[in-house]
Amino acid sequence: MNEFVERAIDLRWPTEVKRAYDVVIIGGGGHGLATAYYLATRHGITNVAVLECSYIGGGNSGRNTTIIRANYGVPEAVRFYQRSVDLYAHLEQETDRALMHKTKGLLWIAHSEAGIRQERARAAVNTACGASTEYVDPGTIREICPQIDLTGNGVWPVYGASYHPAGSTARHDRVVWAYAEGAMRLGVDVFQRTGVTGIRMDRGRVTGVETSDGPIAAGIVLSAVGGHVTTIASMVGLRLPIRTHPLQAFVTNRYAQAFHPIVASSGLGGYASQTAKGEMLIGAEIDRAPSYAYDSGHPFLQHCAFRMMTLLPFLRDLRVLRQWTGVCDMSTDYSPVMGLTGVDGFLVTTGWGTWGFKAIPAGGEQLAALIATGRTPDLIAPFSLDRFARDRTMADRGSAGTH
Amino acid sequence: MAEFGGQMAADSLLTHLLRDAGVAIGGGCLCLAGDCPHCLATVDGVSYVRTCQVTFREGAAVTLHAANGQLPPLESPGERPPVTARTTHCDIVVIGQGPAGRVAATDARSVGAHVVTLDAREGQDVIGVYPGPLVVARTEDGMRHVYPRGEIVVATGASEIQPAVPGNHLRGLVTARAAAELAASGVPLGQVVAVGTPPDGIVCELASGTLVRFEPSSDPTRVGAVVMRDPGGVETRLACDTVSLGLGLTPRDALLRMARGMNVRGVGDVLLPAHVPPCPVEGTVCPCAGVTVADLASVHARGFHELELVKRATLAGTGPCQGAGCVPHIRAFLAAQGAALQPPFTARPVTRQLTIGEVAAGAHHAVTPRTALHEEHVGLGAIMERLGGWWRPWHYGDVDAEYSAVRTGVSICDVSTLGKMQVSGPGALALLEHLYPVPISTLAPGRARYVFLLDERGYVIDDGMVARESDTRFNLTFTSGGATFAEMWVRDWAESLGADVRLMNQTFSLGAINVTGPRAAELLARAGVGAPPAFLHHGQADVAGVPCRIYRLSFTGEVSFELHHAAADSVRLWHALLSLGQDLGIRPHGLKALLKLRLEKGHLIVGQDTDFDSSLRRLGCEWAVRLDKPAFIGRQAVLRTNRLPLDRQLCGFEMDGEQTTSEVVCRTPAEGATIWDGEDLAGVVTSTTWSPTLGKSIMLGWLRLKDGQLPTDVTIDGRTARRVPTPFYDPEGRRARG
Amino acid sequence: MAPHRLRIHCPHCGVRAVEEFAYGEIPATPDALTDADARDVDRGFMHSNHEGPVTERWFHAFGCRRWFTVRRDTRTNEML
Amino acid sequence: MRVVERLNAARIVAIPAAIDAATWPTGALAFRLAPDEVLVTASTPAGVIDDAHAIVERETGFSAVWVDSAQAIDFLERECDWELPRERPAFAQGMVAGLPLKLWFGQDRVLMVVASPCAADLAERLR
Repeated sequence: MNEFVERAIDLRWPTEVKRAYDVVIIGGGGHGLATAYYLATRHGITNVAVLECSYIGGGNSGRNTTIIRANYGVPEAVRFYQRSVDLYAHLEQETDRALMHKTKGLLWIAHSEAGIRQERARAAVNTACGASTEYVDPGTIREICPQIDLTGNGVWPVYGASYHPAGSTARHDRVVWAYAEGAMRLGVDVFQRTGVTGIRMDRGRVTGVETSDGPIAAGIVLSAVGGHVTTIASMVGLRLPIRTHPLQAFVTNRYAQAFHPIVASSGLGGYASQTAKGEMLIGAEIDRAPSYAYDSGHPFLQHCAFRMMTLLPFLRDLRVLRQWTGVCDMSTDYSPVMGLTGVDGFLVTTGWGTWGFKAIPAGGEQLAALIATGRTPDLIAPFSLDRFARDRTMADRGSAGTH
Repeated sequence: MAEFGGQMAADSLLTHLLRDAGVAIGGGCLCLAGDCPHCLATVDGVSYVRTCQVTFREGAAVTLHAANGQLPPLESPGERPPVTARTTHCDIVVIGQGPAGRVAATDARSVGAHVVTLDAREGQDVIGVYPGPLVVARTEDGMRHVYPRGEIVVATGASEIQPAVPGNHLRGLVTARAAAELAASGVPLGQVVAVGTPPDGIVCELASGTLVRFEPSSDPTRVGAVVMRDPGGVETRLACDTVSLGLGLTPRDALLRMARGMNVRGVGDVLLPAHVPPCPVEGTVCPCAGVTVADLASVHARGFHELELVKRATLAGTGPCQGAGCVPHIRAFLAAQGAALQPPFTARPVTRQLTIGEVAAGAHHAVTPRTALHEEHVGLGAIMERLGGWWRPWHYGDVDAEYSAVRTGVSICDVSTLGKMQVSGPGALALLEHLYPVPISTLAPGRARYVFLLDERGYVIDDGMVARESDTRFNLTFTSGGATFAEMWVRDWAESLGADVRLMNQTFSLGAINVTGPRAAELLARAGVGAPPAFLHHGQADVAGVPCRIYRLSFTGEVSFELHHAAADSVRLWHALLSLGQDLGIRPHGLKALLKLRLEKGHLIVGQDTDFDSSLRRLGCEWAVRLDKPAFIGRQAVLRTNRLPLDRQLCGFEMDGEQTTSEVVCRTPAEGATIWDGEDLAGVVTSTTWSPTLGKSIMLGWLRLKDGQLPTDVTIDGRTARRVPTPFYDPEGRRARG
Repeated sequence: MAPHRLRIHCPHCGVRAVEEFAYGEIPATPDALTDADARDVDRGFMHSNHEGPVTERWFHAFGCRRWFTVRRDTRTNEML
Repeated sequence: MRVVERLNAARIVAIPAAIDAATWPTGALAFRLAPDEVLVTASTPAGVIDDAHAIVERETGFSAVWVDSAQAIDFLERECDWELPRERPAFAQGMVAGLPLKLWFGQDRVLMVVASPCAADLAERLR
């Protein structure tokens, strides 16, 4: 008996695959299932299949470090992620499921004059766009997180930080399952162990998918996969502004709750928080070389551990429990790519890089609206694929930072 | 610190505690092999230590985890000696030195291979097999990183299956192997009942039938009896002090699975098929996370059928033993629900635990380089700051005086951090014509030009200077922060184009000191340069006896001479200039003053004022691209994007000082402030400063067009600002030309 | 010899960890794309991002500071 | 702390064949940084290279320290993850202690060469 056993979610798997659906969603992770959930709950569209090649939440949804925040660097992104923060805040209530959502506050540390400028700018644009973030000095940082070594072990001194009180975490698997449950309850079919092997087209329009269980006709096909979107898109001859990179993290064993906020540092290329279970959860930036390999690397563990210890010296004697790797889709301008693709009937939600988890509710809600109405909602219009050809890239590298 | 490793497990801290200290060890079936979570303790401040794997050190502070039922604290550590990491390259690595591992090592050595053996019982805990291939072990002497050229032999054996029945939390339960080891080391076991395969060399009662449960003795924490059931369903209760459990073996194959696809081979028991125990019916399955059979049944009934989903829904297998104890039972449980037997979880590092401090051994921070003048700056009291990837003087204590020295007298600045590259060869001109968006062929030897570097998207990636030395030889500069990328960029294009050129990166080789101010020429004259180059020219000369290439450009807005020289001469040149300029009021200026000076001139800083998608049109620098040039990187993109409507532009802004009752206060918005056009968020300020010369705040910032127009009056930081053309200071550029 | 994974053989300096190198993609706009602007957008922003063996460039930043070309399987990081 | 001293040298970039054919002053060490680049621990006259477009420069941007073999090997075991050359003399370069290092393995000592802006860090890490 432990307090973390899931006690309420009821997943009702379909017994057979229908031959045709209005919408087929490739990828049973957070984004795919949330889109199905909002299609069903907000638009009454339930003739929907979600196809997952492994088990639901088995990709990046189950490998990420569960951080929710809206402190991005460009207005369009701040507004979008703030919508997600708001939806997350009420998701437990809406789904009536315990998602272990906890508001913790997020400190993003500046170690240089350039870092101060960046965090001040972040605070200003966040505030202007409805996401609360303030620039704080070292004294305030110490109050928020007494464990930080403000001298940075004499190497990376802490000059200041942006503080985002809404920064929070939730249990990643439960978010996935709550969306799956809600969608399935209204009639959406979710299939595990069903990989897509091809996409059917007729006169330039997508008409369905080929799967390991045979063909399925579809009015709309949405790729909501993480890591392998290039392969899916190539099935309709579409090239994407995406490169796939490994992203690694590790956790320690469980310790008594004592580390309250989420702490991130671009200068040190890492971040840390304490999970509800008591593990210290530590991550870093993406691996620079594009790759689809899920191997965990030793240099990541060694260097990330070293860097975070300079900021949080108490980490030294904690014991490492496990490290793991996800592969994430990083777009050319470090912002997501959502919506229409120019291929009739084929939509994508990708480019989630290192921040897909926090976008699940808003991404799902907005894509559902697009599918239901045929019109791209204003909130995600800036993230359309055609922005690259229109010279309207959404450069936000500074926010790609660490998570 | 506990002494790790040492001799045999029988001399472990755990057996010591059981035998000599009489410590009431926490419950659960002890394995003595590092597989189970039942002997975990905090030893000298490090928690989650498997006491069965640690040799006893007199005076070690030991707290068994189970003793207080609390999670260990996240506390600040005391001092510890540094941990070293040592690298070995060898032919073969053999992990595990049981019988199979010893044979493998002997065989490999017999054919002359360099073999490294790593054995947990010798205190060499392999934590993972990583890409490389790289085998990492934690040892009593620090970390070991072993790179095999050939095979990795995994001989880690098998672990014993834990009991998953009610009462399996009681004290007095041991695996059959552990029972034998404890008895051999003199731990009194009392009356022993053996379930399954009996232990070697111990007198015990053999229990027959199916294990049902353990029952406590008069001490509710200790086993008093084991209950078995025969095929007819009849239960038998066997009284005992200790239960030995020989429930079968499961391969300890995490390293083997982790190394899948590498040159790896298992030998010995690690290749055993995993024994599938009977489906558990009641009790705790995962002692680490406290997951019961009822929990498994509950989540399974609600659709969690996949092993991974069951793990995630219950957290079984996520504790210190990482599923070693529970996975066989969960697989058996799921198989009994009618599904095929599912493979175990993906094997991930770390397979044996170690501290963050240990795993970090051998890591270093990325270096922040220092110029040859670093000690001079520190000696002058400079506040040093990381900027553009270098340590640079931010200021020397009086920014206003540093600023004034440039505007009214003479000053020097260490600009050694600039990227510098020499390009020579018959193909040099053609290469540079391709790299830069302006004509290079029209640049005569002896001339220099300010240029942007564009990427293929037509976006600015760097800026700097091209100076022509001869028909076939050029010197380029890049920004301090962009120099590394620029070298890669130029080399890549030189190769792609097959250019017949020689490229030398001289960033670290050459020091550079900028001499600037209305009296700069006077200072140079005193240093022996009577006829310095004219504006946008360059030439070779000795300055105070130091051979220099002098570039006449200006970033500060005043007359400027950039003196490039061998790095070894920087200190001599620096002191000579300071000394020669003493009566001219010379003082060096730091970056803070320089950023103010350049902003008055409206010069942008790539990386601060620009972004990923800064085209020259967006920067208001269309003069810096010549589309009549037939080919250069980014040309097609510039043509293409110029046909699209402009959305925003980098603009100059000015704002008056605040008038209080008695004076004008120079309050300036912070960099990063938002720009408002009425109620609309219209942009962000990238650079700001108070201009003492102009008596107002000046800024650069991104401004969105509205209805195709740039607004003129905007609000920044709650105050009115005006969009104005740049430069703010000396727009005709008379001062820089001298 | 074990096949290297994320250990790169620099033809001038020898086998080194991937951390010593910078990655370089070889752009590959499909020939079928003929419109000049479309090709330009593709070259500037799109990636092949192939799952499997790829030919790519690496720059040995910690050694000779030169580019060279290698083959790598992006599914396993095995150097081919 | 060891003193890592600025090296007085010459650096040459030229076509590889011209570097192959060049001879260096007696006693000077020549480190082949790349096929088309060499660092020579001596002042080198320009004429030594048969390439009209060669770049031949006085080079003072590197610093170096001699370390006796036993100490060097101990340091490298801790700070270098790549396989060292076994023959002597030998030149090798790569990441050591997080720094881009150039190593010259003599008979009984090793010369460690680093770009001067990182020399202080090398001295620190050699302790």
